[in-house]
Amino acid sequence: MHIPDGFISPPVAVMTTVISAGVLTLSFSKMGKDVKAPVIALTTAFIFAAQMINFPVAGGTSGHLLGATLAVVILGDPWVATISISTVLLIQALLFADGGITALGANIFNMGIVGVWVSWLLVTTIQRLLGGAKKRLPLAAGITAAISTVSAAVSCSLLLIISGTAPLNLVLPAMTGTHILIGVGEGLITGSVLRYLLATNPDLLPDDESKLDKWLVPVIGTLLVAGVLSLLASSWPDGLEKVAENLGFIHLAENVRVEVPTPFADYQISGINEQIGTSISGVLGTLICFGLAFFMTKFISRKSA
Amino acid sequence: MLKLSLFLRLRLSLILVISTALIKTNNWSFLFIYILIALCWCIFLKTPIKILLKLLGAELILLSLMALPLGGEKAGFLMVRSLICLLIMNSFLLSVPKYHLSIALKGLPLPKKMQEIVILTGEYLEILLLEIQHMEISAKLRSLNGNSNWLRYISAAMIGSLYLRSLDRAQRVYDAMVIRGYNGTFPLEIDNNKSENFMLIILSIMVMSLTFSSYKIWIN
Amino acid sequence: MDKLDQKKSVIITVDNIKFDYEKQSILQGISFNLKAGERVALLGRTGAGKSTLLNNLIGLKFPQKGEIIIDGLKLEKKNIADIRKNIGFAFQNPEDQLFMPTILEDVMFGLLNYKIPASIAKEKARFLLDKFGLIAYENRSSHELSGGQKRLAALASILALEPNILILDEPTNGLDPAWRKKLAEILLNLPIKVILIASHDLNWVKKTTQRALILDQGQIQLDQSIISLFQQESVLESYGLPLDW
Amino acid sequence: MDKLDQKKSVIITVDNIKFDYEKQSILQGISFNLKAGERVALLGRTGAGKSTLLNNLIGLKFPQKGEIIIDGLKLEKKNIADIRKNIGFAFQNPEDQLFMPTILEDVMFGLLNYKIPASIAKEKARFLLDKFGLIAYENRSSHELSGGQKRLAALASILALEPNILILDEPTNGLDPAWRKKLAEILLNLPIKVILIASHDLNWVKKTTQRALILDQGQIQLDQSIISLFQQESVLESYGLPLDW
Ligand SMILES: Nc1ncnc2c1ncn2[C@@H]1O[C@H](COP(=O)(O)OP(=O)(O)OP(=O)(O)O)[C@@H](O)[C@H]1O
Ligand SMILES: Nc1ncnc2c1ncn2[C@@H]1O[C@H](COP(=O)(O)OP(=O)(O)OP(=O)(O)O)[C@@H](O)[C@H]1O
Ligand SMILES: [Mg+2]
Ligand SMILES: [Mg+2]
Repeated sequence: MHIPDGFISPPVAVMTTVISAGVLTLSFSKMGKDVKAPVIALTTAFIFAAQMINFPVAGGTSGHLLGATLAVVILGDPWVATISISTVLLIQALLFADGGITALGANIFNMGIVGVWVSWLLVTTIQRLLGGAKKRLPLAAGITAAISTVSAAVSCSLLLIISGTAPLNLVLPAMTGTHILIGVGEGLITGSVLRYLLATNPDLLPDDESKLDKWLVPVIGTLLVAGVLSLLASSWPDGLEKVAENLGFIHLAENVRVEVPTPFADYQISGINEQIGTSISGVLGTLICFGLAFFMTKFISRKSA
Repeated sequence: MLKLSLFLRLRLSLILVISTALIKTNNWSFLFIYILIALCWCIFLKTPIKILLKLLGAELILLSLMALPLGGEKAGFLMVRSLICLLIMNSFLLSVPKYHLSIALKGLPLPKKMQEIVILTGEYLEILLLEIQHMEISAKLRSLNGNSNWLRYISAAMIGSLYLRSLDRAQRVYDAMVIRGYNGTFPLEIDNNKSENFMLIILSIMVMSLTFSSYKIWIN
Repeated sequence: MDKLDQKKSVIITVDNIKFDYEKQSILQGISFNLKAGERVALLGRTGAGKSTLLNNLIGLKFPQKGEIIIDGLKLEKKNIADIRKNIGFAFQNPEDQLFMPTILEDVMFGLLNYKIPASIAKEKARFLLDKFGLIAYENRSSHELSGGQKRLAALASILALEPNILILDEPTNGLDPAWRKKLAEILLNLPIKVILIASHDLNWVKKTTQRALILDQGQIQLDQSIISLFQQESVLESYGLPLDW
Repeated sequence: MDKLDQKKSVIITVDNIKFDYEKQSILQGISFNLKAGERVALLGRTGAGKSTLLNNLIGLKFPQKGEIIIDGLKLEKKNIADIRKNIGFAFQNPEDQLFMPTILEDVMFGLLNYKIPASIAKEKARFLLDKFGLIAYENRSSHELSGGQKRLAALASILALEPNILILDEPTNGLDPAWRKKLAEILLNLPIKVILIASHDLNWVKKTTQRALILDQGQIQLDQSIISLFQQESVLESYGLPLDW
């Protein structure tokens, strides 16, 4: 999802840079006074390092963490999470040539702002819909992570479309299609990590003192279901094909990226699951996972509505 | 040969990348000028060609994935433009000695608060990456294998325990800073070389006007 | 203790402190005084609570009961910054202490915070790095150092501020014998009021400190001069500190 | 070396390896053999390159020149997984070894990977934790342990798999004297082919190993029996290893 240099038009680059810089400035003024720089920095470094761990998704495919939802949950503050994810993107752009310099504003916009804020709104809402108990957090965050990944991808597609770089009928289904799969992976990782934290150190996770107004819950809940439904409807037929076609590419590319001799070349972190490549069963498996998550949201929101 | 400081190299690379990325789409003649500039830059920095090629090859896969659906000339232009940017940035990266990245980060024109976070992040990135690497190896030394449920569980456990450790360490690092008199502002000493700054300004004006002229603003 | 000793001014008073983790009670009523000029070893088996006690002393953790007075000030949240100004504290893990891009900057960090001009700070930092054998590495990042070199860099960065009180958690861990010797010399020649060192390195402690506190079962079981302590081999052994190991 | 020695089978061969970091050449032609039944100490001053050499032995870093043969297999990227199966390796930092929610699970980890039924694995893990004095902490996360306890947990989790070859980077670091003694006993009674230990703890090494390699200036300067080495105090001192410290 990292847009490289040269793929967005100058107006879009300028606009997103201004917006992102503005939001970042706001974030610094809004974040809690007692948030310590080393805590943000180490959480950021943690998210970066965690992205290096290959996470088996299903049937031989594996993904890695993106981190927006995880950052929101463990930091408990969307402002700080925006700062943290933006720092990750900045360092990736500068030190790994991953994501463009001119596209940094756009990438921060997609992942650090859209991704983070969608996560924040959703995770609080879904957790409430699920009954609010702390032990529901992993599930709530898992579903959120999947959806926020997709929404960041949608935002990314929109920027490419506005830039005139890609036509709508091509990029939207392709991006959402692939990112639905990536999102499932993201959901699984985020959920599992939170389950680990819940088991070892529950005090670190936020309690259910939702900062959302009451009326926001049903509204976002409905939007959530509607959004996911329409997304699926619009992208399904092409998406599926694209997914199958691209998945191989993605893994190939990601694999090469890690082996690339940047100054960090020492870290040829090979995955736990070394067999790379995909299989029909892998695609099917992930689709089933997503279907499950999807119906669960739908089902639960109906019941509480 | 003239030896440029790390900061100047970083800033120059950034300016070159920005001006390349902003050339008017499908204006091939200006693109060629930038190809030449980029090649000079990479020769000047003595970039190891073999590594650079490998690296660009890898990026090409990603780029084509994004651009190819566009078809035709446009895709070609976008890809070449993007590749030049990558060439410039990667030439810079390969010229930085290992572990000096957080020193390079110091030279970024960023607001103070952000800079502090970026530097601290850069500093601990190395440590955490090493810890991940060590955890993975120690898992392998203990013959990690099994079904994907088990592997998922282990991956999550590694990420989770890395987080707990980062948090512990964040607390101690903060305390260590406070004990040595930290009071909210990070004392950073940045070498400010006047002649380098002057050179930087002149060069940025030059490349930026080149980019502007790709839009034929002054010709019409 | 003789008369003379008692007249010396007390720098650190620990008065009946208790500290519990959620799952376990660690310190169960600890009291002692440290007087000006004393170099004191804190001994005790693995898990006895040495690090926990040191953390309490600089306010990284707060005891549930009891009080700590340092240089006449009661240790509380509100005056922690003032108190810490005079304390040099070395963590068990030196990496926690090194956070700047280069180790030269790490040693300068404290000096710059106290508004010492950069050129003077740099000179002083380089002097210290030289003392710790790291001058050739001054522009390296701490990741490019060996375990022992990291330890030395961390110690240099703490000593740069010339603290009155020095609290060290296992400072010889990871150092080679030659550096353990050198460190002892450096510490013995410092104009420091009080040094408190938690360590398992009995042989080293014997040569660098004058008094030992043995922590066991949540209490200070023994508070003796080093010389007399090392004559009671069986006592030491009973606290998990056999002499030959 | 006598005749008998030479007949023993060679387990690890290091043949003229060179390793440079970007800024510094560290290993400049290192060769040695380790034979079945040997317990060997790797000594040398801080920064000599001991950890670097050990990292080369398990393929964490690859030498620019020379080759390493372990159990008859040449160490290469492609067969690293096979080779590592038989090696127990302890990092300088014990935390790198502990990543499961509880230390019991950490010790069980390797066993479960070998498809040993959970109940048996658990029994064995608990036996080991008991041996390392940690049974009361079995359900704790490693973050709730003291420095020494982490070290012990890491060692237990490595020994659970009964490796043929044991490579330890400063295993006594952070352990109290009683545990250093206990660890020596445990190691001496293990049915292990080769043990290689990097350490600064001369006194401990003297009691646990039979042969010493001294690394200095990028080369193995000395390869001797421990007994004869410890009679040459001045030689040791010249390599930064004064005996009394
Ligand atoms: N966060 C924690 N929660 C619960 N118990 C803890 C925690 N941290 C440490 N402990 C326990 O407190 C005890 C004292 O730990 P401490 O680190 O103070 O020991 P120590 O004397 O410094 O040991 P070492 O010599 O091994 O460093 C140990 O038994 C340890 O298990
Ligand atoms: N990443 C690196 N880049 C450059 N030099 C390094 C790097 N890591 C270590 N070194 C240098 O390599 C030398 C050997 O380091 P190594 O960690 O192997 O030493 P060691 O013998 O294990 O020392 P110690 O006893 O302190 O653990 C040191 O001088 C160190 O400064
Ligand atoms: Mg301790
Ligand atoms: Mg070492």
